This record gives sequence, structure tokens and C-alpha cells, in this order.
Amino acid sequence: MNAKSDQIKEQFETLEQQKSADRLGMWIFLATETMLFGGLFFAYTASHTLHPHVFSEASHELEWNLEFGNTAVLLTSGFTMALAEIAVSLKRRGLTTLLLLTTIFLGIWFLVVKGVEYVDDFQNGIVPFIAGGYFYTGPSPEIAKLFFNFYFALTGLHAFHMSIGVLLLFIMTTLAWRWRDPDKLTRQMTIVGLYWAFIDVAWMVIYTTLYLLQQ
Amino acid sequence: MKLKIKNPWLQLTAVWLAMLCLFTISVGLAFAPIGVWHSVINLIIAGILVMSIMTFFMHLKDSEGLLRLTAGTGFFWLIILFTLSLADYFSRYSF
Amino acid sequence: MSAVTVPDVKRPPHFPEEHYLNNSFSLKSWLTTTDHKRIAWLFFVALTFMFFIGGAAATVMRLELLTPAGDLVSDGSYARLFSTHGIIMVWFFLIPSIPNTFGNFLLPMMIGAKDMAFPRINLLSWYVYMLGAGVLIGALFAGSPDAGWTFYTPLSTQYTDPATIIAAVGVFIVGFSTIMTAINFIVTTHRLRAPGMTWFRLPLFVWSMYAVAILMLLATPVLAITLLMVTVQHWLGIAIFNPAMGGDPLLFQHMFWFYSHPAVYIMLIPAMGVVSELITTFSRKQVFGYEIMVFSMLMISLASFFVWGHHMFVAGESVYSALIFSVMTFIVSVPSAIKIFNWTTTMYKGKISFDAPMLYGVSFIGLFLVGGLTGLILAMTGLDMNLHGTYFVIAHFHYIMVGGAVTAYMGALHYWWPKITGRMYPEMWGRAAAIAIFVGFNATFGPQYLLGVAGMPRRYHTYPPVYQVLNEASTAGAVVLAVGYALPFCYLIWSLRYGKIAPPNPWGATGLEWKTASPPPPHNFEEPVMVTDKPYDYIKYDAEHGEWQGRP
Amino acid sequence: MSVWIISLLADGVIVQFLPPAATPMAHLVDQLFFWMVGISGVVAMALTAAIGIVMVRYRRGAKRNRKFHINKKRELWVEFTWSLIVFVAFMAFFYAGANLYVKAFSRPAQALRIDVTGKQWMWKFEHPNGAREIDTLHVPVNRVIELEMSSVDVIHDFDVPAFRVKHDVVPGTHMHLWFEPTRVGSYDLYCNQFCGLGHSKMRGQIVVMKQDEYANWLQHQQVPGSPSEQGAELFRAHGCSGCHIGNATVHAPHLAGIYGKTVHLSDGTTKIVDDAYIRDSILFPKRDVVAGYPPIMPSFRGQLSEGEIQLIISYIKAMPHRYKR
Ligand code: HEA
Ligand code: HEA
Ligand code: HEC
Ligand code: CUA
Ligand SMILES: [Cu+2]
Repeated sequence: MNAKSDQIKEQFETLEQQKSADRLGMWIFLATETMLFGGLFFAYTASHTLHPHVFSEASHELEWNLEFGNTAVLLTSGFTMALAEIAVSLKRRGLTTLLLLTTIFLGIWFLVVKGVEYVDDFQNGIVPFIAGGYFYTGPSPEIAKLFFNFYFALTGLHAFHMSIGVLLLFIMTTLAWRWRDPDKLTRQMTIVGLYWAFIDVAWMVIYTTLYLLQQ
Repeated sequence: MKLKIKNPWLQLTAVWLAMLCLFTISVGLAFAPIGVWHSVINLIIAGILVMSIMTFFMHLKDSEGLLRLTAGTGFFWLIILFTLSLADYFSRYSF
Repeated sequence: MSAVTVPDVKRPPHFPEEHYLNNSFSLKSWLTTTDHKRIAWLFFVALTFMFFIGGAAATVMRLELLTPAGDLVSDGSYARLFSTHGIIMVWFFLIPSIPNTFGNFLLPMMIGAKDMAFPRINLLSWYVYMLGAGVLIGALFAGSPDAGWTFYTPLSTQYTDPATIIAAVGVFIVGFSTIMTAINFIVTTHRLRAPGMTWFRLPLFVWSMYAVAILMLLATPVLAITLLMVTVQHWLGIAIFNPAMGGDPLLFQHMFWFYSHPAVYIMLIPAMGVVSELITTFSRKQVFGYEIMVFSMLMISLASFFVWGHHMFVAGESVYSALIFSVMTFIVSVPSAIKIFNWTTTMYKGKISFDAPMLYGVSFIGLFLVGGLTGLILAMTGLDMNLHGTYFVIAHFHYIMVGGAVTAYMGALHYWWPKITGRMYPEMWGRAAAIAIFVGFNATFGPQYLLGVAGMPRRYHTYPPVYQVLNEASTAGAVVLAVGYALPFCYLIWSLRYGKIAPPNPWGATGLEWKTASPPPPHNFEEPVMVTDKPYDYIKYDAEHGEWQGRP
Repeated sequence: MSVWIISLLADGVIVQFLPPAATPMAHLVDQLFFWMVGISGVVAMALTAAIGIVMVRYRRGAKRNRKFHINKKRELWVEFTWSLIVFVAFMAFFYAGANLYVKAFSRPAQALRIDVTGKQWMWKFEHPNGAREIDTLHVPVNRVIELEMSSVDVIHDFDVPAFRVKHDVVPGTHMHLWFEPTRVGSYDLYCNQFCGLGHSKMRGQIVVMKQDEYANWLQHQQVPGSPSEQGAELFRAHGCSGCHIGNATVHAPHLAGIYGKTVHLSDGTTKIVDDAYIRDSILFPKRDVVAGYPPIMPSFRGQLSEGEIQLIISYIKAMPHRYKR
């Protein structure tokens, strides 16, 4: 085992083996994330079947136009992240850093716009769990609360994942800036890239069902 | 008709642009006066977008079968959850 | 598996110079270890502690039920007792039990690996477990959960002690520990098998860990999000399951059982893996229908996700759904039946010895059989509408979970104890405990079937006097059972110091874990492993090593 | 043969413990149950016997022929055969169970409908003519009775072992359950879904009466009483008595003779018990918590009208002294 490079952890024989283990591990983790989001989604769908009319009326309160741009931003950030992965594998330090920074920028943009929407929501009185935040006047305001709760739960869970993603990207950027070990960085970037893209996936589903379907 | 795009930069860019277009169409259709059809189309397009993110941005395109399988399981299991419970919701008071 | 040097059997047993237990001693070396074998110990200690808390709660409950009146503990305390008991036993003992101790210890060794794929995540899993356990124990002091282990809404969200929610948070946290361990199992099995260790050369125990990891990964996140919704609903006072605000209490039940039915198989499949090992070893015969055993486990993993509604036959789900869930339940039960038949056939024409692990193995089969057959009765919609919520259900699942899974756990403990510690347990005491547990168990839970038939509802603190005789019988049995469980606790600790030193392969078994020293060296194997044989080839083993002469 | 005898014995034991069967459905359920116990008994005994014989016969010391050849194909056939047998048996079980279940859970066309409300921790019944009862339900024999059940707080479960049917009572929904008692008598009613601390006390009786007796009984219900009598009824009906009566296990103050007295509150202040105080205690119990008591009293806002509260107050004023501690 003396020939083993120090890139390889003890329990592995080859780098290829280690890499594939990491990727498999990440994908499995993402499958559990799918179930996590999916569970919440299911709760939403089931409640929707109980009050379809109230739900679709309530969804008109959401600002689809704000989030339309935001979705495009998120898709683009997925794109720049994928590019960053290519850049790092080609060992282009500057480009990698730049693309990562772009991704972070887009990610934060998304979060800020999301925040703006939350503030609007508060002003429009559709935040049921804050005192003074709820004066919705559509049909059955009591039941519409259910919709808004799900809306905040889903987007909140998503925003939480986004924040973790942004944090990870910051770490990646620092590492890319230092450029100590490009091979290792390439492997790490693949993993973070998977996570970031998963956030896109989750958002696509949320946007379509919450904002679009009821229009 | 197998298009072989060698350059990954170009390929990703093409995918990205295509996704933006599709997405815009989807949003546009949501307001078109086509009844429930818009929901169907919205969902299909969302499905396509999700698939393309996974294929291109998440490299399933050139991953081994095991990873594709793993990616699919989550969704498959959700289908179980949805179909069996919604079956209950839609038939609950009909007996 | 010839390339491994077979330790010299003739030499009197001795400890290896360096093994995973003596390469360092400090507390820090334990708390920061990434060695899967040491992490298994960390879990083992924590789980034993939790099991005793849960068991103590059960004992107090049984004492309370001696008389129809609620004279030992108040109604509130009783609710806390059975909730604590259920929560601890399910999430903090039985679900992690076999996977996190024996799975951790053995899986890498059985496939010829040096460690798990992600050793640090493995350690993190233990810390997360401890955090969850800490939160739960905190909840016990903060007033105790008292809505049962099922957390049914709206009771859990609006009508009970807030500590219920703290307990839910504890369970939520411990779920992540489960997920981490499961990711490790799957990746390790996929990526770290030794050369020559093909899928169909894997021991059945490894297959059981693989199958159970699938279940854990796909079910646990749904529990996590469900408990999160319960917590948020409680703390923010929002409606999700609250009927007063348009929510649906049955939605909670759907989501909870979507997790919890697979969870009961999470508790069972590892036990099946263990028992498969025990039965072949002590019958000295190849497992009958190895491939079928594998497929039946994978089938259970998949199909157990289709049956959760059998817990809701009288809860208000639609009649159509009830029928679908009922028929699916029967379909999932077929693989279990296959396994029982295969174990029996494995023993047929074997060379059976009755060491303590085998006694546990056989009593597993018998008790699981009874529990399973009564499960079938519950799965019949027309009978469940009578038996639901009675002690019949309690008896059903204790037969499977205590009589089945815990028994298998005890069997595993005795079987691998020489490997784990390098010492033998005292055989006579081992057999005595196995028999005491079997007798005590039946005496405890046998009468509960009759109680259920007589209509006694579960979670009853006081009950009509007609049920008293059977309850007394059950309590008497519980005392024997408690003694039965206390015995191994004592003599295993004793054996740590005074037990006979174990040879590398005391049982003459074929698995890779027996090809290395007891206790194993820090990296499991001194030389690279290369596998050439099918599993459980006892004919070949006997040809090479001579017939096994019984335990040393 | 002997296994049949053993499982018959098992059935024999079970019969000893069965509650009376008071409906035709109960007999059907029992019949099916006996069959299942019999079949399971046979399977269990057969397998146990097989394992036992194998263990003794092939124990390590014994000299036996241990040649065991089986090729993969034969093995697969064996596995397939027993799986198929098991599968067919299981489908039969499913069918038998489903048959009963559908019968029991299809709503009857004609029935005597009774409203049931579950509440922590009591059962309230309302007969079609408006007569009400608590925890005891009188029904006529040989009539189909359908219950329309709902709950005002948590999930309960209406369970009468003698009828062999039960159903959850879920807040926010109306659940149905029917039965046709054919035996006069009094049968236990249990709450079978954990519903909080008083769960095991949420028991009652179903009194099955001859039809004319029932008619007679119904006639004599519903005599409106004086305000304090009506208040007493409300006091029981809303479960106040569950906590505020001498032998209740919940730790709550006794109310007899309390009117006009001074109480010490947990925040150190005192108050005089008058109409307003009692009204507040009922509607906003968390506001003034009596010193030394846990703040567990539920609010009755929205459940008691002002008029009803007045009736309760007049009852508390006149509270009989046997409730004293
Ligand atoms: C490890 C745990 C475990 C396991 C493995 C099982 C296994 C099974 N369970 Fe159990 N169950 C629980 C734990 C478990 N259960 C718990 C904890 C509850 C209560 C939860 C709560 O409410 O708190 C419960 C409740 C429960 C209910 C709901 C009862 C109610 O609340 O009304 C039902 C109903 O269908 C059921 C059915 C079954 C069936 C059919 C199986 C099957 O998988 C069994 C399969 C095995 C066999 C069938 C035996 C071998 C078969 C043969 C040898 C075949 C030959 C036989 C013939 C031809 C007859 N279980
Ligand atoms: C893995 C799961 C598991 C295990 C191992 C057990 C083990 C036991 N359970 Fe468990 N039980 C559940 C899971 C489990 N249970 C669940 C999920 C419920 C439902 C809860 C709910 O309704 O929400 C339940 C409910 C339940 C009830 C019904 C309560 C009710 O509905 O009112 C009863 C009643 O008898 C009971 C008894 C026992 C007993 C006697 C044991 C014994 O096997 C325990 C024996 C172990 C010990 C005693 C500890 C070791 C011994 C010593 C260290 C010796 C010294 C100690 C003492 C003398 C105290 N359990
Ligand atoms: C869950 C048990 C419970 C129920 C049901 C309940 N109470 Fe109470 N009640 C309490 C407790 C405990 C207190 C003392 C703590 C407090 O003041 O909140 C109390 C206090 C009171 C007081 C003030 C007593 C004093 O000494 O000052 C009044 C009056 C009262 N209850 C009336 C009622 C009425 C009327 C009902 C029914 C409509 C009712 N309660 C139902 C538990 C209960
Ligand atoms: Cu009402 Cu239990
Ligand atoms: Cu189940």
C-alpha cells in the first residue's frame, strides 16, 4: 500500500474507487432530499384536494412575476455552476473563481428577491403565523391559511437549502482562490455542483405547482 | 439523428438557453385561455426541465447506471406515496 | 477465500499483539475514533443504556397493570411511561440496534474492506444519535412526552404536554443518524467489496444491511418532514393537520405510517440477516435457496412501502383504500413465509448444535412465526375492525419486535462476542438466559393475545376488573423476562475479564470476519483479501479444516 | 390430526375470554376468527414440529445420512411451489376479511340514527327526538342503529367489543358506524384511541332494551328542569364534572360553596368569586389560575353560550355539599 498516493483515504485502493464512492454517496443523499421535499409536497397536494377552490384563489396572492425572473436567475446559476465544474477540471483557476463568484451572486440575488417577496407578503397580509401579518380577504380566509402555511414551508425549506448551498459555494471559492490542490477541488466541486443543481430541481417543481398551476 | 457536440461549453450553453425558452413558454401558457390544458403542459415542461437539469448539470448523461437508478428511486418512491394516499383522498366518502 | 492466511488452529488461543481495542486507550481516542469497530462499541454502550430505560418504563407499566385501578402511577405518568417506552424502544433502541452495532462492526469485515466508505460520517452518526438521545432525555425531564409513540395529531399538537414536541424533535434528530449510517452501508457495499467478492458471494447479513439501508433512506426523510410539520404547527400555532382550520388529521397518519410501516421492517430485516447466519453456522450447511433469500429481502424492502394503510382500517380511510392496503399486506407477507421455510429446510439434514446463539436463532423463528401469523389476522380487514387498538395488536408486535428482533439481537451478541471482545461468554449461562427469555417472553405476551380477544383496549391506565387475571399473568411473565435480560448483562461483563480467550474462529464458520484474529487488528485484515468461494460452503470448509469439534 | 385437536383447543381457550356476541356481525367475525386461529394454529404447530424433529434428528452427535443434493432447478421449483401455496392461502384470507369489512362498513339504507360526539373524556349521544344522554346509550333491540360520530377535540374511537366493530371519531369529519343488536343487555363501550390522560376513563355502556321498553324510556326523557338542574346537566355534559368532582383524579379545585369566597391566584393576588369571575374561569381559564393548581383547564370559548354559562353559574351557586372535599 506504499504506492498509494496521499490523495486516497485509507479505506480505498484507488482514486477512481474513492471518487465513485463520493458521488454515489451524494446521489443517495439527494434521493433522501427528494423524499424530504416530496413529503412536504405530498402534504400540500393532499390538502389541495380537500380545498381546491380556496387554494387556487389564495395562490393568486403570490407574486408569480417576481419569481418568474427569479427562476431564470436560479436556472442561470445552475448553468454557471456547471461551467465552473468544467473550468476547474481544465485547471483554469481564474475562470473557476469567476464562475463560482457569479454563481454565488446569482444565488444571493435569488435569496434577496425571495426576501422582498416575503416582505410584500407581510404587507399584503398573507403571513398567518406573525401577529398582524394576516388580513387576507379572499374566500375562506381561515382555510386559506393552510395554503399560505404550505407556501412558506416549501419556499422556506428551499431557501434554507439555498443558504447552505451558498455557504458551500463560499468555501469552494476560497479553495479555488488558494488553488492548493486542483484535483481534490475538482472532486469537491462535483459534489457541491450536484447539491446546487438539486436545489434547482426542487425549485422548478415548487414554482410550477405553487405559482403557475393555479393561474 | 445523433447530434454530437464535442464542446461541453457549447453544449451547456445550448441546454441553458433551451431551458430558459421552455420555461418562458411554460409561464406564458399558464395565462393562455386553454382551460385545464395549461396545467398539463406546465407539468410536462417542468418535468422536462427537471430531467435536463439532472442529465446535463448533474452529469447523469455520462454517469453509470447505478447513479441513474439512485436518482430515479426518490421519484419512484414518491409516486408510491402519492398514488396510494391520493387514492384514499379521492374515494374517501364514496362508500 | 483461500488467499487469507488461516490462523493456526492448533496453537492455544492467545490475544493478538495489537488489535483494535489495545492500539490506544485514552478516552479521546474513543471519542474521535473513525474505526468502524470502535464506533460499533460506542453505539452498543449507548443502545444498551437506552434499552434499559425503555425496559424500566415497561416494567413499571406492567406493575401498574397488576390491578384494575390506577393505584401505582397517575394517569399522566402512565401516558408518559408508554410513550417513553415506545419512543425509546423503537427509535433509540431497535431501529439502530443491529445495524449500528453489528452492521457497523461486521459489514466492512464481511466484505473484506478496511473500513466504511465514509468513516467520519460514521462517527458523526453516533454524535447525532447522542444529540437526539440527549434531547429526548431532556424531554423526559421537561415534563415527558405523553401522546404515544405515534404522535397522532391533533392530540400531539394541541392537547398534550409541550414536551411531546421536544421528544418529536429528538426523534427528528436521530433520523439523520439513521440516514448517515444507511448511506455508509450502501456505498460501502457497492464500492469497497474485496476482489472476488461478487454480489452473490455476499453473506446474507450483508444483504440484510443493504436491504435495510434502502428502507432507511427512503422512509426516514418522510418521518423527518412529518415531525417537522408537527413541531412547526405546535410552535407557530399554524394549521397543517389541524381539523379546526381545514387541515386533515388523517394526512398525518398517512405520512406517519408511510414511514412507520417500512420502519417495522427496518427492525426486522437485520434480524433476518442475523438469523440466517446463525442457522447456517450451527447447522453447518449451505443456506437453502440463497438467491431466493436475497430476493425476498429486497422484495420486502420494496413492497413494504405499499401497505402502510393497514394501520388505518378503522381510522376513516376509504373502504377502497383499505382493501388495496390489505391485499398488499398479504403480498408482502409472502417473502417472510419463504424465509421461514428456507431456514427450516436449511436445518434439514444439517449437523445441528445447540450453542446459545442457535437457541436464540430458533426461538426467533418460533416467535416471529407466531407474531407473523397474528399479523395476518390483523391484516384481514374484517378482523381488524374488531381487534384494532386492543392488546392483540400489542401482543402481535411484541412477538415480532421483542420475540423476534430483540432475540436475534441477543443471538448476534453471543455469536459475535468472541470476535468483538476476544473472549468467550460462559456457555451454560448463555443457554440459561436464552431459555429464561423464551419462557418469560411467552408468559408476558401470550396472555396479551387473550386480553386482546377479550377486548381490552391498549393505552389503558385503568381497566374493567374482568381483565385482571390475564394482566397478572402477563406481569408475572415480565418479571421473568426482565431477569432473563439482566443475566447476559451480568455475565457478558464478567466475561470481558474472566472469559476464556477465544480463538479466531470458535464456531468453525466460513465468513471473512472469522478469517482474521479475535479481536481483529485495527485495519481488519493483516493481508489483502481475495475471495474465491461461494458463501457458506461448509463442505469445503470441513474438507480443509477437518470437522468442527464444537465450541472450544 | 393431533394438530387439529390442538388448534381446536386453542379455539376452546379463546371462547372462554370472548365478550358476549350481541349482533349478527359479531357472530360472523367470531366465526372467521376461529377459522384463522385454527389455520394459524395448524401452520404454527406443523412448522414447530418440523423444526423440532429436524433439530433432534440431525443434532450434531447423531449418526444420520446427511446427503443433501438439490440442483438449482429443483430448488427453484420447491421455492415456487410453497410461495404459490402461501400466496393462494393469503388471497383467500384477504377475501374472507374483505367480505366482512365491506359488509360492516357499507352504510345501511334504513336505520335509527343517533348522533355521537366524542369529547375529552366522555361520550355524548343525541337521539332523533332530541333526547340526550352521556356515556350511556339506550338502544332498541333488533333495529339497525347508525351512529353519526364527530369529535370536538382529538381523535377518539367508538368501540363496543360485544359488537366486534369499532371506528375512529375524527374531529372535523363525520364518521359512521352501524350495528344491529339482537341481544338485550348492557355492553361495555370503550374509547379505543388514545385521547389524553382520561382515555381509560372514557368508558360507557350500551343498553340494549326491548323495543317497547325503549319507546317508553324515550318518552320519559327530556324533562327540562330548573336553571340549576339544567346547569348541573351542562356541568356534566361538558365534562366539568370530570375534573371538578370529589373523586376525580385530575387535580382541580372543588367548586361547592366557592361562590362569594376569596380565592388565591397563582400570581399572588386574590379575587372574589362572583359571576364575572366564574365566567372568566370558563372562557379564559389561563387568565386567573388558582394557586396550587396546574393550568390545565381547557377553555370553553365557543362551546358554551352565554345563556348556558348563566345556567352553570346558578348550578355552582347551588352546588350540593356532598361534592365537598
Ligand atoms: C418488526 C416489526 C413488525 C413486523 C415485522 C410486522 C409484520 C407484520 N404486521 Fe405488524 N405491527 C407492528 C410491527 C411489526 N409488524 C407494530 C409496531 C404495530 C403497531 C403499531 C401501533 O399501532 O403502535 C403493528 C400493527 C400491525 C397492524 C395494524 C393493527 C392495528 O393497529 O389495527 C397490522 C394489520 O394489518 C399488521 C400486520 C402485519 C403483517 C401482516 C406482518 C407480516 O409482515 C408478517 C409476515 C410473517 C408471517 C405471515 C409469518 C410466516 C408465514 C408463514 C410461515 C406462512 C404460512 C402461513 C399460512 C399459509 C397461514 N401489523
Ligand atoms: C422494540 C420495541 C419494544 C420492546 C423491546 C418492548 C419491550 C417490552 N414491552 Fe413494549 N411497546 C413497544 C415496543 C417495545 N416494547 C411499543 C412501540 C409500544 C406501544 C407504545 C404506544 O402505545 O405508544 C409498546 C407498548 C407496551 C405495552 C402496552 C402499553 C399500553 O398500551 O398501555 C406493554 C404492556 O405490557 C409493553 C410491555 C413491554 C415489556 C414487558 C417489554 C419487555 O420486553 C422489556 C424487558 C426489558 C427490560 C425489563 C430491561 C432489561 C432488564 C434489566 C436491566 C433488569 C433490571 C430492570 C428492572 C427490574 C426494571 N409494551
Ligand atoms: C381538564 C380539567 C378541567 C375541566 C374539564 C374543567 N375545569 Fe375548571 N378548573 C380546572 C383546574 C385545574 C382549575 C384550577 C386552575 C385554574 O384556575 O385554571 C379550574 C378552575 C375553575 C374555576 C375557578 C375555581 C376557583 O377555585 O377559583 C371555575 C369556576 C371552574 N374551573 C369552572 C369550570 C367549569 C364550569 C367547567 C366546565 C364548563 C370546568 N371548570 C371544566 C380543571 C378543569
Ligand atoms: Cu377518547 Cu380515548
Ligand atoms: Cu404495519
